Amino acid sequence: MRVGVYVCHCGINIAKTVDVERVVKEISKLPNVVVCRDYHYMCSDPGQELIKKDINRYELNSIVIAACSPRMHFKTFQSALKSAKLNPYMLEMANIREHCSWVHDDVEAATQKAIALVKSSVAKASHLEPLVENDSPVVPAALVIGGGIAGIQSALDIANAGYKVFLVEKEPSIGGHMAQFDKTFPTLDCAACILTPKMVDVSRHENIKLLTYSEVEDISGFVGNFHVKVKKKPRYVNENKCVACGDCATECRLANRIVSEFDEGLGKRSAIYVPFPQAVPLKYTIDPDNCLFLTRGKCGKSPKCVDVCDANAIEFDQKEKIEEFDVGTIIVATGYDSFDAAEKPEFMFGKVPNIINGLQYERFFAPNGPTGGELVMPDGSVPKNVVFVSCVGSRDKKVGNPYCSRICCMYSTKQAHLTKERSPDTDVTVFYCDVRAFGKGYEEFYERVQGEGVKYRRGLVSEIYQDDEGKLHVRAEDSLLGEPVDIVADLVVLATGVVPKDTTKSLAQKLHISNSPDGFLLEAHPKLRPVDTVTDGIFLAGCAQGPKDIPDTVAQAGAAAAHAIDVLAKGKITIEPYNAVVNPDLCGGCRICEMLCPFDAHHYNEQEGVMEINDTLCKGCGVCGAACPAGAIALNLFRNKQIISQIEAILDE
Amino acid sequence: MSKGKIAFYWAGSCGGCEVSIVDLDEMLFEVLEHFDIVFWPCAMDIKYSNVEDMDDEEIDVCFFNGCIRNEENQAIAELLRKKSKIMIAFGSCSHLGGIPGLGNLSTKEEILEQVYKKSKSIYNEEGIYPSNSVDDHGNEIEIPSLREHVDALDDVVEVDYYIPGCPPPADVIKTALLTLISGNIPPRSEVLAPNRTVCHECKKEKRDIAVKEIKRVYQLDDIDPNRCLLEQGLLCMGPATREGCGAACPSANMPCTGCMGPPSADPQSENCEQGARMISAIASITDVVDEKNSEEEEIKAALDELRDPVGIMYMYSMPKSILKRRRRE
Amino acid sequence: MNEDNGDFEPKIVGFLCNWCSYAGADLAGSSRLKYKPNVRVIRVMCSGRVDPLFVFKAFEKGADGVLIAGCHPGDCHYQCGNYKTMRRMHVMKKMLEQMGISPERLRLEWVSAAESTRFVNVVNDMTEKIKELGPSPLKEEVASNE
Amino acid sequence: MSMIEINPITRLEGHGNIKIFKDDNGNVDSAYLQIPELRGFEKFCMDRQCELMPQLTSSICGVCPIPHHLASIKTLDNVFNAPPPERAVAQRKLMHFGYFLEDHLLHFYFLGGPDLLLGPDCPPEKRNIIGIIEKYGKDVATEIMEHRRMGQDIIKILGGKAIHPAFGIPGGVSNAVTPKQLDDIEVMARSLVKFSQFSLSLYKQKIHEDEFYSTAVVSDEYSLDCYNMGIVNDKNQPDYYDGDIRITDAEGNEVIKFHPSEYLDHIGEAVEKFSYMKFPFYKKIGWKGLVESKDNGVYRVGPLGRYNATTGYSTPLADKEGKELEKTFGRPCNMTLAYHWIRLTEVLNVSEQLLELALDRDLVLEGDLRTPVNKVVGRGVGCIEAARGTLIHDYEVDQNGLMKDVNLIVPTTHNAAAISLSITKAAQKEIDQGVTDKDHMNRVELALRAYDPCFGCATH
Repeated sequence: MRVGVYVCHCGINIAKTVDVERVVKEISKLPNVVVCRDYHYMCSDPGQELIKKDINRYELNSIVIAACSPRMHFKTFQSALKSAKLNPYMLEMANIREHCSWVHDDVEAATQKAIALVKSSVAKASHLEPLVENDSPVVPAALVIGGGIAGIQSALDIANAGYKVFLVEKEPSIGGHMAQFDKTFPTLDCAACILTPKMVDVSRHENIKLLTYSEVEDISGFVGNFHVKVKKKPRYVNENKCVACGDCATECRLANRIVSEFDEGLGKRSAIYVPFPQAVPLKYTIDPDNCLFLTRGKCGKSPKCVDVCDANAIEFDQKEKIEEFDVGTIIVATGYDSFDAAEKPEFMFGKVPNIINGLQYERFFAPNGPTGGELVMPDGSVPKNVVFVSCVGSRDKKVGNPYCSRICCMYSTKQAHLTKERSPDTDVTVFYCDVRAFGKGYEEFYERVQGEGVKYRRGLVSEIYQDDEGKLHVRAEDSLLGEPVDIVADLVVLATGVVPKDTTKSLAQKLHISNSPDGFLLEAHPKLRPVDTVTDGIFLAGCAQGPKDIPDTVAQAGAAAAHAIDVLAKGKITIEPYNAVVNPDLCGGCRICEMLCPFDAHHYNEQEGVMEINDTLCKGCGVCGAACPAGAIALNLFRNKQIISQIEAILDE
Repeated sequence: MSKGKIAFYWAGSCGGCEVSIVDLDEMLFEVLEHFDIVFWPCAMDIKYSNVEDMDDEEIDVCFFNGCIRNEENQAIAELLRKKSKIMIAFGSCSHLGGIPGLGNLSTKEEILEQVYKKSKSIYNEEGIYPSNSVDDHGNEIEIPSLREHVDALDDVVEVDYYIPGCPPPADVIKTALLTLISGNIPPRSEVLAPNRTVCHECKKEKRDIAVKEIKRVYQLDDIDPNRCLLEQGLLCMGPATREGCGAACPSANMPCTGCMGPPSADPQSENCEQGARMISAIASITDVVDEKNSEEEEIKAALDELRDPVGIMYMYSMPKSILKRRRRE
Repeated sequence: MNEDNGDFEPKIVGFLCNWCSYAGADLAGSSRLKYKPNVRVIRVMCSGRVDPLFVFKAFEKGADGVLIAGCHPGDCHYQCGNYKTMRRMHVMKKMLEQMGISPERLRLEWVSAAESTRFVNVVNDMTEKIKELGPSPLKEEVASNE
Repeated sequence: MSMIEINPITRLEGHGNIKIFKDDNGNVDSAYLQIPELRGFEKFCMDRQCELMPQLTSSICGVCPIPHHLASIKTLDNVFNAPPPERAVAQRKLMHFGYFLEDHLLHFYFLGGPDLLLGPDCPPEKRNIIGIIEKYGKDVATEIMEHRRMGQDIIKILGGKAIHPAFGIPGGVSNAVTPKQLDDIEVMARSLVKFSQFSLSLYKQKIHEDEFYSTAVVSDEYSLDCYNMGIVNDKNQPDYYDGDIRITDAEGNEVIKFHPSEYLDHIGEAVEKFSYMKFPFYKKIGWKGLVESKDNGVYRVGPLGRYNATTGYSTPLADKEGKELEKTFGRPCNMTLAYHWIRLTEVLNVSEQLLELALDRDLVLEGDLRTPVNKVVGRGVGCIEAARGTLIHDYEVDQNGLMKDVNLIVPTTHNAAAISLSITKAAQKEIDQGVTDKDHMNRVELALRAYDPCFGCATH
């Protein structure tokens, strides 16, 4: 083996704690090392040029780069090798930045460790062998999970690019939270007006298969060839027959007696319902938890809905269905939940009707809301003074949410404005920590609303309580005046923050992607790959990845779609040869590996009495290799010999 | 052509390897046509002094069985290496240390103490041990002392070939002898036996290799003679053991104990160590049905009856295992 | 237990799974968290790739400790590699104990891609524990062989 | 004072050497049998899983693995308090008899026998199986090998392989012969009965035509007065698989008969510095060192010990042969070289028993092979007659089925003192006035080969 070793300074990132010259001096002594250099930025063009030149000049056949994490730049350097006509798998990286210079202060210790790490890489490099990449076809279809604005946007973009899209939504209608809003900040255009057309487009688009009231059950396979199982919950209404006349809902024995989720519990609906008038698809659904017939098996003499439905669309015998299909790529756009303010008992949420959260307040203004868009409280009166409490469940370690939800400041501001708009002499006070008006036109909007007489008081609300006449008091510390304040309020709006959907964790497990500490889904790189996940072919859009406002969500949805289209457009994916290989001369056919493989890549050849492994199915985890009692299975790029030589080198002093 | 010279010797061994030579029966005649036996303590009256008198490399092939347990074993190993052209480690003990290699789990002192002081029937008021130079009524008597630990043959002298097994199966010996007689010598330090594992020869049927929990042979009320023993929960070393015996023990419905040693290692996979290989395999398939929900305790329980992993995994290969012997800390 | 562990700097080999723990260690780096330099990392694709052979080899070559770190149960990038590791641990520890090597020298930890601080704590804590244990009994053998 | 050495002792199993010390007149002052090896089974079997003991201990000896395997499994039957079903015992006996025949024949034709069959003056390089082949021709040689092989085959049928088989499970066995296999065994048994008669005739003819032996057998140098031990059935006939242990004195009187589990009350093991072999003795009399005396608890086991500790044989042909033995040597008989004839008589006895068993088809083919075991009782003692004599295993097992204590007393160990004394006596006679030529040296070994010692076993 003729190994070339390149130690990167990474500016001062490595050089300041690792004595690079000494590393080079030590490594040059090793057998197999033909040339060893250091350079300021190996990943830079001149850095890569250096390698290419050496490969030719010294006939190097294996390269070690001591720099940053291979998860960062392995591919970069692979291409450098390629262009020098060297097999891209004759490369090994020593991570002396993330794992060394950045985490240690003591130069001596760091240098020692760096030397050990590079030695280990050289040892492995000396046992590398060329590998060939294989291609596998891509199914020209995408799965989008979640039918909020993010999912809708991604679905439309991909569909418009000419690829089939399966859009899966858990609720009876797409639209998500945005459909609940009245206006959007800062431009104040009507949410419905901009969302509804997109929803309709989705339902009409020939490339989009809409699966509402459905949930992803299981996902197997890999980029280009995911196999998806979707559970379709029964609506008990035949979607093809239902004409959405609504007679069933009016006639239903439980008409207006069931709390409406869409109205955040403020409004009422029937047991058979559409969540909101603009729902897509506009098909009725019977709520199995409340419907008398479904819960008690009996609804009067016969269910009213059945009686009145001329289309005979009611089908109580509908069963849950599993739909299966293949896609090449997946976008996760499952959105968020609103923080449950009940977790902060000092705010009495849920105890007093006049203490509501931001999403509920949205419904006050919505024309299709419980009050038909009027600012009247449950008792019919118009609130004389409204108090907003910001950062409820955000920037709050006590409830485990240290992060900022990014939208509450602005929606409170918007709602403050809408309040003034509806009743100008209502007194509006906003208690805030800091107002975060970072987006385009946000600061301007904030100023405008201040100008409308909304009082912004800086301070944390300590508690909300009811006095003897039952009046609400908001008690806080005004941190600018440095004095306690106690304000009487008819209506208190808690600007509740954004939290991960309760289903995020289980979905992440189904997809084998990670969560970040805040519980949202983890992107592949916070800056450079914000819409990718560590799993090839799976992308993120919207609040599933973290709190966002609508513009950011739509932007990310577009980006995710672009990445997905990129995969689909290629038509094939190159499978990295990180796969396991059976040596048929050693395999005794004990079939132990067979059951270890989660990808069913192993199959037993009865004739020969040996195991065989399918390259495309094998993902290269190496579990079978580690377990093969005959030592007959080797894992490319992580062969026993390679790793053992690393162990020896890393411990050798 | 003149006959070759062949020698058989036993060091720390049981004599089973000698008997396996005798069991060659007719084949023995064929051997005698090609070789004169110049040393075979078990069957012929030739003494060490006769061997010392031989020229270096006078012996063409020396079949050496038994482990290196005491000074004498080592001395004779060195002597025979000097006198032989080809040195063959014959049988588990010389190949891997064998069952006596389990002695590496104790110190020399612990062994002597148990055998001569602690064992139940002992009558040893002076508390004496056999000791390497004793004076018995004025007679100076030398006695070889135990080495600190057991080694395989190639730990003390160079070995040209290995013939595995406890004892080596007749067919394996025959093929090996024929190879040597034929004169087309295989590459040095090769194991003269087939390369795959016992499973390859085992007739038992495999249905679903997942093991619910490890069982001891007496805990299994009846053993299904047609079904893979591992599947039935018995710790059968077959999957990690070289073939060549025709799956002898499994054919008697008893789990393989691994006497043939590990199969040849893949050139890329370095050391193919029986214990490492087998625990990895067995642990990976035990209690894996619904593994996502199995608690730490369940896993422990499922593997619990593997009370003596080291003794089982290295029953014949302790001195050749990576860790070689018990340490103290 | 070793008498004077004052200036004893343990050598610990760390096998980190590429997807969670190695990423977690990378995050510790990019977050500039500081920890003890005693763990030397070898990257594997999955903790399930860690062959007991590697563990024994490491001890044979004089490692004072071996750390295996992988994705949390349920999070394995390959679905269930870490469950295999979990099972192997039980037997490996038993075997080490029988071979007279303190099983605390071998450690399995779950570190997700986000748990940089957890990684730091694991490294520091393990380094401390091994310091208390003192050098591996195989160490001087290795030294004498060289 | 000078020392001559026979190293190694050859044509037997395991390592041994003889050190003979001569005074200044060249007369033998003392002779030592030294076993230079020890593997330490009694230590390293501890903490092992008890069910592996039959296989672990069988590798104490590759010449007699079966008695170890069976003694061990009998011990575990007791450890688990699981008496095996009759059918299982029958399988074990089949294996045991197969072994017994193989081992005795091995000794007569390969190890000890050549001394007799080829005569004491036969040159050393010829004094072995090859010499036998040359002298008696390939046909006889093939006969010999075939019948030895039969023993091995029976073992293999049950245990998968002839040497170190796997077969015993506490409370039973893992495997049984098929009807077809039993037919084969019956055929073998008949042939073995004939062959043992042939071997006996061979022996007698040899002894009578060879004047050295005809005198040596009855000579004092090759005789030893000591106690005898063997397992007996209720008729005090030898039982090779199970029964009480009977000890008789040099005059043939029974001094004690006890259940093997009480062996510790009657047998102790002494330690000497010059050998790894321990020296068992009859406790009631005690250990006086290596001296031939009524007051020394030295005893013999194996064919001669059994012959003296028992009365007659359980099978017709063997009983007839026994009568002839008694006529020639009387009973008790303290003549060491008589071992050979008695050994061949046992071959006949066992061949007949094998045939009886092969014919008892219901017993062998019908019934359970295992008694289910539940809990470990704790301690167990197992005892069996190996070709070379009484074999005792004694285990303590904990609740996890791990070995906590192991004590083994092995046939050749029982004989340790007797063999040493026999050697000294032979040496004193054969090597007086400094005669030390090879044959005379071999005549010293002769004394010990009669015992068919197994030194691998002896020290284990």
